[in-house]
Amino acid sequence: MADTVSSADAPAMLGVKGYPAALEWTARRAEAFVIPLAALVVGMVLFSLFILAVGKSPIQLYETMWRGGFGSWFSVQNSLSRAAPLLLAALCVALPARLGLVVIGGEGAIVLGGVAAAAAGTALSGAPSFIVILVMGVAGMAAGGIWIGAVGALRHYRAVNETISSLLMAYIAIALMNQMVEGPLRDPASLNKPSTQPLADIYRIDNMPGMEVHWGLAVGVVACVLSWVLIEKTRWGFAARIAGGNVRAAQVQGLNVGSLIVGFTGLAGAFAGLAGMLEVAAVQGSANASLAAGYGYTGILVAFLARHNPLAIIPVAFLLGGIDASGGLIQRRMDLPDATVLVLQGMLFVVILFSETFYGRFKAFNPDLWKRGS
Amino acid sequence: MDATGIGLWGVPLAILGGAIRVSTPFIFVSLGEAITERSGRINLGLEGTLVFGAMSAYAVAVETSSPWLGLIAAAFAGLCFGLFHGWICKFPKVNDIAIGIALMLFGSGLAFFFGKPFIQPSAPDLPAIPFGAWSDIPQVQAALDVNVLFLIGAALAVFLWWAFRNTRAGLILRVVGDSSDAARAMGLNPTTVRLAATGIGGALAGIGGAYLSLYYPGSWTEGISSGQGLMAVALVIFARWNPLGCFAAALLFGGAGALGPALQSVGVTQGYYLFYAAPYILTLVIMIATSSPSRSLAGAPGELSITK
Amino acid sequence: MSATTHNKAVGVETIGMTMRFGAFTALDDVSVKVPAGSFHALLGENGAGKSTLVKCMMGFYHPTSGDILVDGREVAVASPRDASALGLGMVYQHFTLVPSLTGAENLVISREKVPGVIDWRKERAGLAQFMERMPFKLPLDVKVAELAAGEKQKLEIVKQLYLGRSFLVLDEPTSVLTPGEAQEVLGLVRAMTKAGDLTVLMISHKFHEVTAFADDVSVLRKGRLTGTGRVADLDHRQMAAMMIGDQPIAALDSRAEPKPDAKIMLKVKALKAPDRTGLKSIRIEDLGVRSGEIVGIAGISGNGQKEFLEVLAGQRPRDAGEVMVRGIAYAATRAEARALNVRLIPEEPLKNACAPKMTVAENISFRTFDIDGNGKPVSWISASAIRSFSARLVEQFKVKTASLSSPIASLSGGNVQRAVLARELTGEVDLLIVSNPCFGLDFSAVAEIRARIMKARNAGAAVLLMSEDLDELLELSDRILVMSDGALVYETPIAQASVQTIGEHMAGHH
Amino acid sequence: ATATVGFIYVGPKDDYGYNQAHAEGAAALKGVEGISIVEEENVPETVDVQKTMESMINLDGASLIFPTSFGYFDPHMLAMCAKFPDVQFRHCGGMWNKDKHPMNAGSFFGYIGMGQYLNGVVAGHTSKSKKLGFVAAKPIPQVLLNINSFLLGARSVDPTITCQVIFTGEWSLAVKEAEATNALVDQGSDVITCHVDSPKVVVETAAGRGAFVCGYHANQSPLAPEKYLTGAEWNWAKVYKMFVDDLIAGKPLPNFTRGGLADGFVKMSPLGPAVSEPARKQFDATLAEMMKGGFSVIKGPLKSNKGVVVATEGQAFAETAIELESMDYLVEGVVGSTA
Ligand SMILES: Nc1ncnc2c1ncn2[C@@H]1O[C@H](COP(=O)(O)OP(=O)(O)OP(=O)(O)O)[C@@H](O)[C@H]1O
Ligand SMILES: Nc1ncnc2c1ncn2[C@@H]1O[C@H](COP(=O)(O)OP(=O)(O)OP(=O)(O)O)[C@@H](O)[C@H]1O
Ligand SMILES: [Mg+2]
Ligand SMILES: [Mg+2]
Repeated sequence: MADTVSSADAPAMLGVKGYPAALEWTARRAEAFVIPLAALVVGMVLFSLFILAVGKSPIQLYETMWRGGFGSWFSVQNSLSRAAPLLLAALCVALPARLGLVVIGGEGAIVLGGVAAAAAGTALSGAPSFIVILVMGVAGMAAGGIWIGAVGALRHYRAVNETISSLLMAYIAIALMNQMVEGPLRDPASLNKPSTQPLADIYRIDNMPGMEVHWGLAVGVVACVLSWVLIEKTRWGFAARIAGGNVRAAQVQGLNVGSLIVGFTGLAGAFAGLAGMLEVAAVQGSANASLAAGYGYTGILVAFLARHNPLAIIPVAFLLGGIDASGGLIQRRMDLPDATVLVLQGMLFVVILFSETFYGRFKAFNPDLWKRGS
Repeated sequence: MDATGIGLWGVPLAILGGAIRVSTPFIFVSLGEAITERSGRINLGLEGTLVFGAMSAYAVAVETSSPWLGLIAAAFAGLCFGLFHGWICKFPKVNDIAIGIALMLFGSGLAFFFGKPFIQPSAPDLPAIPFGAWSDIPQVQAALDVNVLFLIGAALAVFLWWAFRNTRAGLILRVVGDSSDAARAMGLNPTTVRLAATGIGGALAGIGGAYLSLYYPGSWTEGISSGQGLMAVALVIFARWNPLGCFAAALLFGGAGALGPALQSVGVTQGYYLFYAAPYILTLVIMIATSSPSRSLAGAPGELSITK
Repeated sequence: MSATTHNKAVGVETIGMTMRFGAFTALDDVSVKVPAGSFHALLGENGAGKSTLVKCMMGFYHPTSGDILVDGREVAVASPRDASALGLGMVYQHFTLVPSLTGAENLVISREKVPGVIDWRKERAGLAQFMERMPFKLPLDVKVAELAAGEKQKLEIVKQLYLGRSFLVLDEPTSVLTPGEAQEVLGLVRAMTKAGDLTVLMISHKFHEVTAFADDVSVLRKGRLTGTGRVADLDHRQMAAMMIGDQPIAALDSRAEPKPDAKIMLKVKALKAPDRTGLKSIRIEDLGVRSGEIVGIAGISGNGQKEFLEVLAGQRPRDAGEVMVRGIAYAATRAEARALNVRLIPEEPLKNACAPKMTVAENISFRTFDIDGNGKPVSWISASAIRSFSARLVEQFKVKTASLSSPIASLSGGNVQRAVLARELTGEVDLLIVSNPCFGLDFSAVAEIRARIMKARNAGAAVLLMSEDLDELLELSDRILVMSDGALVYETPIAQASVQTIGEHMAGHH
Repeated sequence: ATATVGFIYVGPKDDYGYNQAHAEGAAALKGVEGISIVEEENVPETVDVQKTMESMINLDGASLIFPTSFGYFDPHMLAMCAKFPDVQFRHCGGMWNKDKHPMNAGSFFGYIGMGQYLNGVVAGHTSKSKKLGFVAAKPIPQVLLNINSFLLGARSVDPTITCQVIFTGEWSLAVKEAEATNALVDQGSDVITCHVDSPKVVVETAAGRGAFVCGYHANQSPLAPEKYLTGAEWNWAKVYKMFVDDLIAGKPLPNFTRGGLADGFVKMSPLGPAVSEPARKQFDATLAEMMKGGFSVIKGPLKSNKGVVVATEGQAFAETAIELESMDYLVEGVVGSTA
């Protein structure tokens, strides 16, 4: 039964139920790890059945996967570099989700961010490298931010559903990108792959020291951490959670819901735009059609798997990168088509998402339900 | 103008023909999704269902030489996907949007996996009805070669529009979609109704896929769908959950999609990427023009997570 | 086609009804007997288990143990459908009409036998004929979402009558009706019980209704049956004692003398704003609220009170006019509300003033999370400050919650209300705007909340109180204004207030 | 010791088109002694392809890699060349240049323009409307050269023939390709060819509308036996065998490899039943001339469709001419524009 919470604090070492506070603290947090990990295992078992059914060996499969995605320093770096763009792409979904918005058009912000960054890089060619890189970053973030911020503004000021408008705008953005890259921004020397002017080497972003992964990974991790801090620790994040929990309550509290929505969607888009800029500056060296590589769509999945928690995006993106990385080896070693990885991802994610239903079902994770300790 | 081409008339004709040819998958997927969403669930995974439907229809048609059996297979496969989504989302806390995205991967993955052996063979096409036979202009005849599925889709839209208000099943669907509590108080089981609605939605999406592989463009390749399933789901919101609206939106989308190639064929060649984006731009503009903050999403089913 | 009048009332009895939600026992061995043709009242505090009991009778819940007898025969009621087949029906406490369906669609689809294809011409004719016999008119071709709360409640009851029930449960049926409407509705069913056509089991928090209409009463307390008897033999004090035992009831502070020259805190002038349909508008010519007084606004729900409140809350754009607090134009921004000590509590706080999935502690901190102890804005949220602040308020306002980190949605209605009051009445309050603060609460909770509002007034706050409950307004207000059709149409000081006159203005008969 | 050879495809390796042509070439190596093959399909032109190459090298021990999509070249393959100087990379279609690029990189490509010219010859004889249609992905040099060659082949039959081109903007977009084909037929084109990754849809749609088709990448005649005239096909098996033979023999691999019909890099599909006798004759004669060597598709006097002179009287570009690999115009008679 409900009891009145008393302000008389329990002894500092002990939690509310009289067990060691550390134990209760651990128990409360363990749920968020144990359940998805268990789901991962179940998903892998189910996929084994599929693999058996098509006449291959699951043991060999998982051994190959391990080798391809996680088993060596090379494989880990392979996974990490595939994860890098997903971090920022997922933030483009997770941040608006805190306001209750389902934005699925991050792809648009990524490609426009890339184009804007490339244009800025070309325009400033000759300037000191840190200035150019900085300006490229700002340009990419501005382009992405404006694009997704517009989705938020349309939602708030015109009640246009953000899910559909962001999707439509993603297609429009890709068309714009193609038009720019094959038209006004095209480098005439880019023959069979229309691209913007290549960036000079000094304007390119390097790999991180000691790693074969570019700095975008670090940027993505920092962005995730900052986003987490923003949401959990600052008043803007708190306000956004209120607005996401109940817009009417936020309005009654005098919070400016419009600026929160535009601000958060704008920031989300800016992160996606930054992903585009990194793709240009660290990978492609110019803007071209390869910018529309589907990171925006994979990011949706990452964000939902991470339950829109920016910190959880980091391991989820790594997992996805790992599966992706091992996919190649599976194709090569086991003579299975590329689609095998899609089937695996689909199965794993259905099971992991299904496992949400088990949150709060287990007493072990909820000290409130424990018998009172000594 | 010379004898063989029809010059500028080609543009409106292409829009008409394109609207008829290209819209059918949109019609089926969006009508199916309209049924699902009216029951209070959203199934974003219909893209995967569409692709799997396209593959299974083609495969069965190749094996049996009967496009109709292919169509039935696609509908059945779609039904299974839909029921799976419906079943898994009945558990508390399971997010229907996220499951949809995962099923999109799963459906496409399975389709590509099992579809490999069917890329080479040719399957018999679904028949078309030559409504243009009165004309002796071949272009008109071609534009008015209407596949039966388009006609079924049109009839289905009208039927659903009527059925949502005039049949017991239609009202029950709306009750469940608008308020689970009210439904339960009436002794209805929302889970069962949603399961059925998601299943039917999946079956219709499967049929949409069969149209792609068995009629237009009429072949099975891994790139057969370029996001039609996802877009069709979005069109349901655009159409305000009204079946006639879905039909109109699909026609608009199909017609606008034909604009790009048609304009190039009459010599308007600049900026074709932007013409290709016409369906998206047009839809967005109409959305903005018809939305207003004071009338927020009239017609949205109350239980729908995406518009809550 | 249903035919209301040909049904015969049935009696219903529960035997040893027990209902557990997890570890919590909501009903413990409750046996209640409602004889055919009687009008039975069920009383109890919030959370006593009243709704649970009747939901078990309707097959909405499946009781852990216990039996139901209908006309003395044991029956199995596995779902509301079974109940319906036995002629049992219920008007739920929370509306169960389907908002996006029209009244007619709601009625027809609720019928037990609905044809696969509905012939609307025939149905409409049948409905029109049926409505002839009802004492009030309702628009049946309008979506339920567009109806006012009172109309919805009446439609709920009409629906049950249309379905031809022999036994009808009414769970707090009059909370959104005006006294006149309540009289009408209860009078109608009362007459039907007298005629032997219907048996009624009514849950209510209003003793005067019980006294006026019911034959017998049963009382629940913490899931147990604590008393039962003939209404004629009981007075209000005895019923209250059965409900809550000997706990003290919060007493209203005596009213401090109003100062006629006190500063005008809230001033509304020539205000014009669109209403929710966008077709009509609300117009407030001139309204002033001084500090140390409670101005009550009476009115039938749907006459623009909600819109007026939304304008004051800054949620609804206005076409013209001004709202001033302390003589300063007021747009309800957070900074203004904070500087001017304005607090606003909308009705149904869980829906309108809380984020249901956030914790109790967080919800209590909505107003203060972005300032430090000295009122200075801060950027960083301090979880520990939020916790200790809310722990203090939870204790002070006696909010019952499993823990500070429970989601606020898991609290009972009265405790949500307490939590919101705790949030809004802490600190200095110069202007308090509050709407239907006691909706659905039992009498002891009501007494406590009213006492808090009166305390705020006596401490110098200007209070604008909108309520659909005339008794509440009469008890608390210094002045009463009546809102009808979007405008303030009548004003009276409390000393001269007459229920009769106010009621007539509410109904727009002037 | 066996050497491992890696193949990377941008799309599914059984697409009835570009990727399938390469995969068939790779498959031809499967029996070769001392060689093992690893393949990966659907690899996008992002960091993914770099990691795929690296993974083939690190985990499979590949010593020769064929990245087959144009977009793999710069920067992805070049980055890997620098990182793995001991591994050989031979790219399909890229512009390897001794001054700019490392020696372990290289490129190969086929002069398929002549194939399209032959397509054009047959098309020119077959067309009644004197209007041809071309469904193209993007206005890039390879595609423009094919369009121009197709038209010029047709104009060698009848100089009044025109060719309408429609760009779809993507390498693989089934519905748009079908729509483009329909639009071409609506405008009177009665022979259609294409340059997209997977010609299946174009071939089937055109044949369905009663137009004749010329194939591309691979032999699509089973898709439309009656309407298929001929087609320009790749014969990568020959090229891959050549590289692998050098590899086994321990010889240095060539860095810049090009070849056309005469070299067996490119071949024509067998002529279909609808090809008329005069067409057959001219086709054979032209082919024979090409096999002899010295045949030029692009030769003066020639103007672009914007009226710019692209080849003066007497000027002729051999198929090996480097200028052709940066073509940016459509010749007179092509209806369409490059941007
Ligand atoms: N979703 C839920 N999860 C957990 N507990 C819940 C949930 N919903 C309700 N409860 C429990 O139910 C009680 C509230 O039920 P209800 O709203 O019917 O109360 P009430 O009878 O209206 O009480 P009050 O007198 O405060 O209005 C709370 O004590 C809470 O513990
Ligand atoms: N679905 C539920 N899950 C858990 N507990 C519940 C649930 N419904 C009701 N309860 C519990 O049962 C108790 C009785 O609730 P019930 O709604 O019957 O009260 P009530 O007497 O109708 O109160 P009110 O006067 O507020 O309507 C509540 O205190 C609550 O704790
Ligand atoms: Mg109740
Ligand atoms: Mg209650």
